[in-house]
Amino acid sequence: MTSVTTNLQDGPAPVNALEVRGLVKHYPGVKALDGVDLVVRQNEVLGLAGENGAGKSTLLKALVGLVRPDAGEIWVRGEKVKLRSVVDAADHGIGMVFQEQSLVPNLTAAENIVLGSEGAGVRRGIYRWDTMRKLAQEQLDKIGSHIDPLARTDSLSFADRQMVEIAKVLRIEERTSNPPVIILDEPTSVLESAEIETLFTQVRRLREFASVVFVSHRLDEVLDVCDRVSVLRGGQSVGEVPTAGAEPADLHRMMIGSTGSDDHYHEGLAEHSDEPARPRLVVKSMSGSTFRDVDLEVRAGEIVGIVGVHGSGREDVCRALFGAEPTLSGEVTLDGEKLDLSGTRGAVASGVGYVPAERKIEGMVGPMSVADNMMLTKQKARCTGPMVVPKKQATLVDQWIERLSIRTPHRGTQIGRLSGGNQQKVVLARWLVAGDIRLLLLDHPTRGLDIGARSEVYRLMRELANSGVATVLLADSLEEAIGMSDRIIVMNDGRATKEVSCPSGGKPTPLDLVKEMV
Amino acid sequence: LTGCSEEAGGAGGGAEAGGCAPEDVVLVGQVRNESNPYEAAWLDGGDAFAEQVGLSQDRLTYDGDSTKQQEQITQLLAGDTECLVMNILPNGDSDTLPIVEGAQEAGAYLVTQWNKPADVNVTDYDQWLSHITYNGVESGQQIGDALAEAIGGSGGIIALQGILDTGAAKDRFAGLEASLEANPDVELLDQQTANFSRDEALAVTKTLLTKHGDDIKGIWAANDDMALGALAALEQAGRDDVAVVGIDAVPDALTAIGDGTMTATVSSDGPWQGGIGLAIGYCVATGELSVDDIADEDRAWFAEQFLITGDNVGDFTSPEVDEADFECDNVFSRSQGAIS
Amino acid sequence: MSTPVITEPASNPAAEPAVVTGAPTAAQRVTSFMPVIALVALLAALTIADPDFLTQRSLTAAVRTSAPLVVLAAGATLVVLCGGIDLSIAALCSLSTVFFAMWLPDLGGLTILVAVAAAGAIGAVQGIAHVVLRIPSFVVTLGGMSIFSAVALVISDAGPIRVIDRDATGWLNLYVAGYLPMSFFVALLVVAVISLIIKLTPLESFVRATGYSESAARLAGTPVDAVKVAAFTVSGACAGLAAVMLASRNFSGSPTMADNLLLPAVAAIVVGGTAITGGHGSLWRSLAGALVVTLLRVGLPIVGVPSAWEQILYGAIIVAAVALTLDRSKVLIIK
Amino acid sequence: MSLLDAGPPIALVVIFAVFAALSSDFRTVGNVQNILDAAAVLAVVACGITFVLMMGSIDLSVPGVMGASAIAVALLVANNRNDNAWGLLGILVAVLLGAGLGCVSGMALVSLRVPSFMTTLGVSAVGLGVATLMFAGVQPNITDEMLRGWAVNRFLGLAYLTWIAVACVLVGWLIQRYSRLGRYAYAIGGAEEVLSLSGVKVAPYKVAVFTLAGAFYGLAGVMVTSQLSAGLVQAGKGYDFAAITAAVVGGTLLTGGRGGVLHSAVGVLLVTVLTNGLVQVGVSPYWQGGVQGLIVVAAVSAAVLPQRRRNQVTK
Ligand SMILES: Nc1ncnc2c1ncn2[C@@H]1O[C@H](COP(=O)(O)OP(=O)(O)OP(=O)(O)O)[C@@H](O)[C@H]1O
Ligand SMILES: Nc1ncnc2c1ncn2[C@@H]1O[C@H](COP(=O)(O)OP(=O)(O)OP(=O)(O)O)[C@@H](O)[C@H]1O
Ligand SMILES: [Mg+2]
Ligand SMILES: [Mg+2]
Repeated sequence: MTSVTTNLQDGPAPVNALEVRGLVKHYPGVKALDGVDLVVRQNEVLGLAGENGAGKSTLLKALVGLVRPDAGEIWVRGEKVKLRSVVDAADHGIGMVFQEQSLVPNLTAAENIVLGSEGAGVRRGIYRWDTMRKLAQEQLDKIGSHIDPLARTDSLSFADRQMVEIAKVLRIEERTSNPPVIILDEPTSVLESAEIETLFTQVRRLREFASVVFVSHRLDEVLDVCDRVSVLRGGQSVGEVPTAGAEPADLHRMMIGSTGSDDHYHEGLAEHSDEPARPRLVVKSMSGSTFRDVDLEVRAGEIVGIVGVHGSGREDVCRALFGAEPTLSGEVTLDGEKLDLSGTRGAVASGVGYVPAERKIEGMVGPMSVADNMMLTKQKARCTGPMVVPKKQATLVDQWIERLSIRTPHRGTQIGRLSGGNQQKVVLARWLVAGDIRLLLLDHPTRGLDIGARSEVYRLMRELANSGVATVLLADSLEEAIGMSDRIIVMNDGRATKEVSCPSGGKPTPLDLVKEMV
Repeated sequence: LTGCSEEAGGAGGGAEAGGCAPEDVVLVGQVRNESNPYEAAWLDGGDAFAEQVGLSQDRLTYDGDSTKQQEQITQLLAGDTECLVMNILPNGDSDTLPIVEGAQEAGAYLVTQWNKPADVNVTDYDQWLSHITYNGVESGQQIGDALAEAIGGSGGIIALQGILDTGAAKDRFAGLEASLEANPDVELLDQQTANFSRDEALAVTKTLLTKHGDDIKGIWAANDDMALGALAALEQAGRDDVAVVGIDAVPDALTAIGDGTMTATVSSDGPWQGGIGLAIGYCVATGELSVDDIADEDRAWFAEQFLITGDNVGDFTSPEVDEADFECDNVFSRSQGAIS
Repeated sequence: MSTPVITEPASNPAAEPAVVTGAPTAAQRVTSFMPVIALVALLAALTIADPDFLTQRSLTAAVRTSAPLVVLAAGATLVVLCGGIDLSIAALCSLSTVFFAMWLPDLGGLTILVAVAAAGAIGAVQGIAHVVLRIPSFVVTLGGMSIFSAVALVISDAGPIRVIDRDATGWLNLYVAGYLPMSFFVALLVVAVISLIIKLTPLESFVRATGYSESAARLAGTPVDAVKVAAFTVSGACAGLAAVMLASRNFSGSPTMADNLLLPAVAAIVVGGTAITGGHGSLWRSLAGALVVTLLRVGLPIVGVPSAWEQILYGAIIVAAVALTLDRSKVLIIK
Repeated sequence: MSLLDAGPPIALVVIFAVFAALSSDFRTVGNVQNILDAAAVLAVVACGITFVLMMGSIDLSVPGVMGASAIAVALLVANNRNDNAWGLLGILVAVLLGAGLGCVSGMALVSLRVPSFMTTLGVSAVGLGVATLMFAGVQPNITDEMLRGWAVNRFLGLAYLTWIAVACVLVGWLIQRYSRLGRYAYAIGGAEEVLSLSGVKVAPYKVAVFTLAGAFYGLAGVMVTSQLSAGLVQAGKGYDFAAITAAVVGGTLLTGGRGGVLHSAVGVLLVTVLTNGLVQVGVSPYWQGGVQGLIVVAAVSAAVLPQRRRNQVTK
């Protein structure tokens, strides 16, 4: 990364690959972009950091012609452009991998890669599968991926699909002679650490012939892979820093405009009474279609993390405990009472809450309001008898919006219009409004959350634990699992293979865990 | 709930017939749709009569949809009904009564055709001037007999029924059963419904042809459309040794009888039906005829019908409206007697 | 039971004051009135075509006519809001007219309740088949449609059954305050009661969440299956009530009486602006939609549009009506 | 091949075997020919509707489009109403009329943003109206020998029409597999928004799919006219629900993105075997519809049973 800096100092003033000046975008009630400036140089990886809702995605969408800015200018290689569509942007050499995976699941990888720019793959409307496969293979070769181009996309693993997306976005090279600008919006949020490594290798490879804009809420990653970081706050650029020598805390300070604490996991808040708390959740040799003979015990006030690679079955265990996945055998008790797992209703009635990983599809009802989403589960809290009392609901919802500092114009705003982090907070709040939660099952609860929001979610988890809630956590990263958990269960091929105790002060290292996981 | 009253200011019943000036009479003809020749000809017959008296006919169609028919009638009766004359083809038996009650209440003059529940008496109403139909049992039997004769008095036949819950389908089939009794050597191999439809008859006949093969000597269809469908099926199966009979005398069936591909049908005279209902209503509305003067046997009657075979088909190929049929003292001339 | 106590977050400097309210904007208000606007526009057009159409008697007849369609559409709207479809309503309604006519001699005035309950129970069976067997509602109710038709044909012996005793339903032919037909009043009542129950209870969010995103609703612990079964039950019961109205209007029950009301009922729902994909819409919209459809069915021929042109106009107008009423901001992808 | 794909063919074989065991009339070669002949028109309609269903849309325009093309072709080839004798050209025009009506459905969908449910329902009414206008009260009967011959003449034991249907299924399958139109229709059902994000303008493809479907319905209308030797306004009555049922029974999902022409062909055979078998076995006409409904529900539930998941969405 130093080479780029040297280049800048020595050579003639290079033309920036991309430049944004004073970009403005209003949404009803929100100023998503408020005069953003951004410079992307040739052959550099530029990080883009900012809190949830800071406007990162909006800015990037403007760069690929999906958002029409209200004001401001976009310059590509020294030339002012108006980007009206994705095709327009691609013609200028700008392509993007979106925050939500965007492949057509029922097409082959090859088709997805060439989608919209089939070129020689289609002659007079007729597919030439051989050519198509070759074209796709060329793209996959660029990133050194060995995926079968004719595999159906929905049969690929998450990580492979991400490779397909990158291969797809590299297709813009065929449209322009200039080096492309590749935009990656939170590509790592759904990946495992091993997969993240592969991705970073790709990103570094991309830098050889392209410019990359990289967004992530994991600031250490940003510092690791980027040459420079630009920070957004409230729709405005608040500065940029070279990554060399920078610390996550520095970035975080810029993002929120004040000093954040270093102790993200709030370990200091963990309360440890001397007497062992009573076991709350007891699982005895539970088996399902993807896991077998799982034993698990979670005490009141305890946070138990489950770690494992993709396909270890931990997600299904979590869902099974919520009655969302069938169990074939085993016994599950909560506070000594048998838990009814025939459906989600029984679990909810017993005080079990579940935060699914796929927020957009399973976590929230996009077109409904923040208030409705928050109150979807615990009806008693807003009702008198069978009737909903609007006032009661409003007070309660506003109270939780404030407590979790959920950024929304109003409780009546559609949840789909909030940024990801704020959506997640609403989903979490759903289980808290009634105050009768006993067991929380959190599947990647901080996926896509900014560091501040994450910190708040951690704090929330701590306080819930301190008040006696038992928590099962499928963490976003091993660091998170270690930081938050009191105990960690390692799962392997559908079985719980190891238990690692994890008290504050005596935490294992990620490496200790990885050894057990494979 | 207070303030309920009996009706929303309707015109009230009462049959003080005959108060209308001829030019004030409103003529309405209503059939299922204009997309089949028989009913289109019916409405054309109505137009012909209307022209004869210097008026025009409002043509209504309801797509064979009972509810839509009721809805249209209700709407029609909510307008000016004083000199309204309606010649209606009720979709099914169950649709007749509400139409009759509506007309009675609104004071419109009503003639119905084809469908009427047996236990409803026209004489109980004074706005319901007449009900005209063809004797379905008789026609079913006539073509049954013709079929039996065509296959030489013995052999297997199949029957294609009409829409199962219509009176016409039931009567005609009853006629076939009577005919079978009279021709003990004719065997009914199978009976299926093809819903009076040419397309369905084609498919059903093909299936029955493979099921019974050469045992089938004749096909009895409850209307000509189905008979024509059966003919198409026979042609496709390469069979020309099967006699086919139907009812209605639609032009295509007459052509087929002329060609000798079809054996017999029974006439029902669409243009006449379209005119006669309006004529009866017009005569009463203008005072040329009084309800009280209509004989009881002319309130619900069978119209004249003819068995059409190769011998007499020439007489029926171009049905003409005969203006004389619609003269007020002639309107019941085609009666074959009261419906028993 | 422990109650978590959450302290205020340490720092929250960026919290903006909520400047926007959740209240609908003027544009959204207009969209929600679109069905009524479409209705008025259609009425105006019919009146221009034939000035006699706009009389009190004529309008009274039109709303009276619309009553069974309103009830049918209202019930099926619930199923559509839950993201499903009920194709059996018309056949079930026909079957119920047969039930009603058959049972009336024995049960007297009680028949209305029994017929509605029976139809509701049959609807519930379909709902249960849908949620338990996990077959698409389209298939379940398509099967139901043919099964109910067959049963109706067989038990009625393929013919109409006369309703001799008219006292049991005579009240349906009365008028409220002299002008408002009782049957339409009952239809209004049905729409109002169901709407209110939904509005005032958590059912509203249950139904919408199920319609918009069934998996999210299920994982939030919403009683998705119960809500769906309830929707099918109400849809069935509404078909039963519509059957009572039809039987009282026709003085008989018949195995095919309401069969042709299926497409008009679904058209009424869609014309009202309810999204066929679920979640967005309301019973009030279907009420307006049913009136539009009724006006088209009876109005066009009455004002003198010839049969063939009537169909062409009908096709063009319902498409135009939906173009007007559907709130695109709630339905992202139009399939 | 997943279970969802294997289910319908298995169901077809099972139902066929049951009828064959129950009825000796059913298991004759003649009857199998008859079943294939009887499936021809429905197969062509199903070919068209499959592309629409694959996109996640629905098409109720079949009765209107078939009616209009049936009357049109009857009036264009040699007939008893006028002096036209356009022969193949007349058939082509009728098919184009179908395509035109389909195009109208698609245009209304993408330009007015009205759901296909409504645009196709509207176009069906328009088609029936146009057909009624052309019908004008007098039944057009065709005298064109070629068109009549299609229903009568046989090749390898099957009517020409059946071979036309086989060709349609083949063409449909090729379109689905090898043309951009077919693959995009499939993709639109899978994830429409992704196509837009990839810079594909989906609107023209949607219109094209409805147009293609309309052309198939138009051909089906011509086939009915050939079978009946007459143009009927009601030529397409009932084919809409029958074709959707066949497609769904064959494993095409109404939500789109799954299934295909071959699936639907299996569904068509299944439905036709049922109709034929119930007659052959001698089930009362009163009960036939009901029994058919019951078996369809049973077949679909048997096919989806292995797929059941706890949190599965069924609409
Ligand atoms: N289509 C939209 N309609 C209304 N408001 C929107 C829309 N898209 C984004 N916003 C708002 O604009 C702001 C910026 O959103 P954006 O998605 O750009 O944030 P982000 O920085 O990408 O956040 P995250 O890290 O959570 O992805 C947010 O307040 C969001 O609610
Ligand atoms: N749709 C599917 N079809 C077939 N097998 C599946 C499917 N989804 C998951 N599996 C299998 O089920 C097992 C458990 O998968 P699961 O997603 O629960 O793993 P996980 O450990 O929770 O992953 P992660 O760490 O990403 O949360 C794996 O063997 C996986 O391959
Ligand atoms: Mg974002
Ligand atoms: Mg997983």
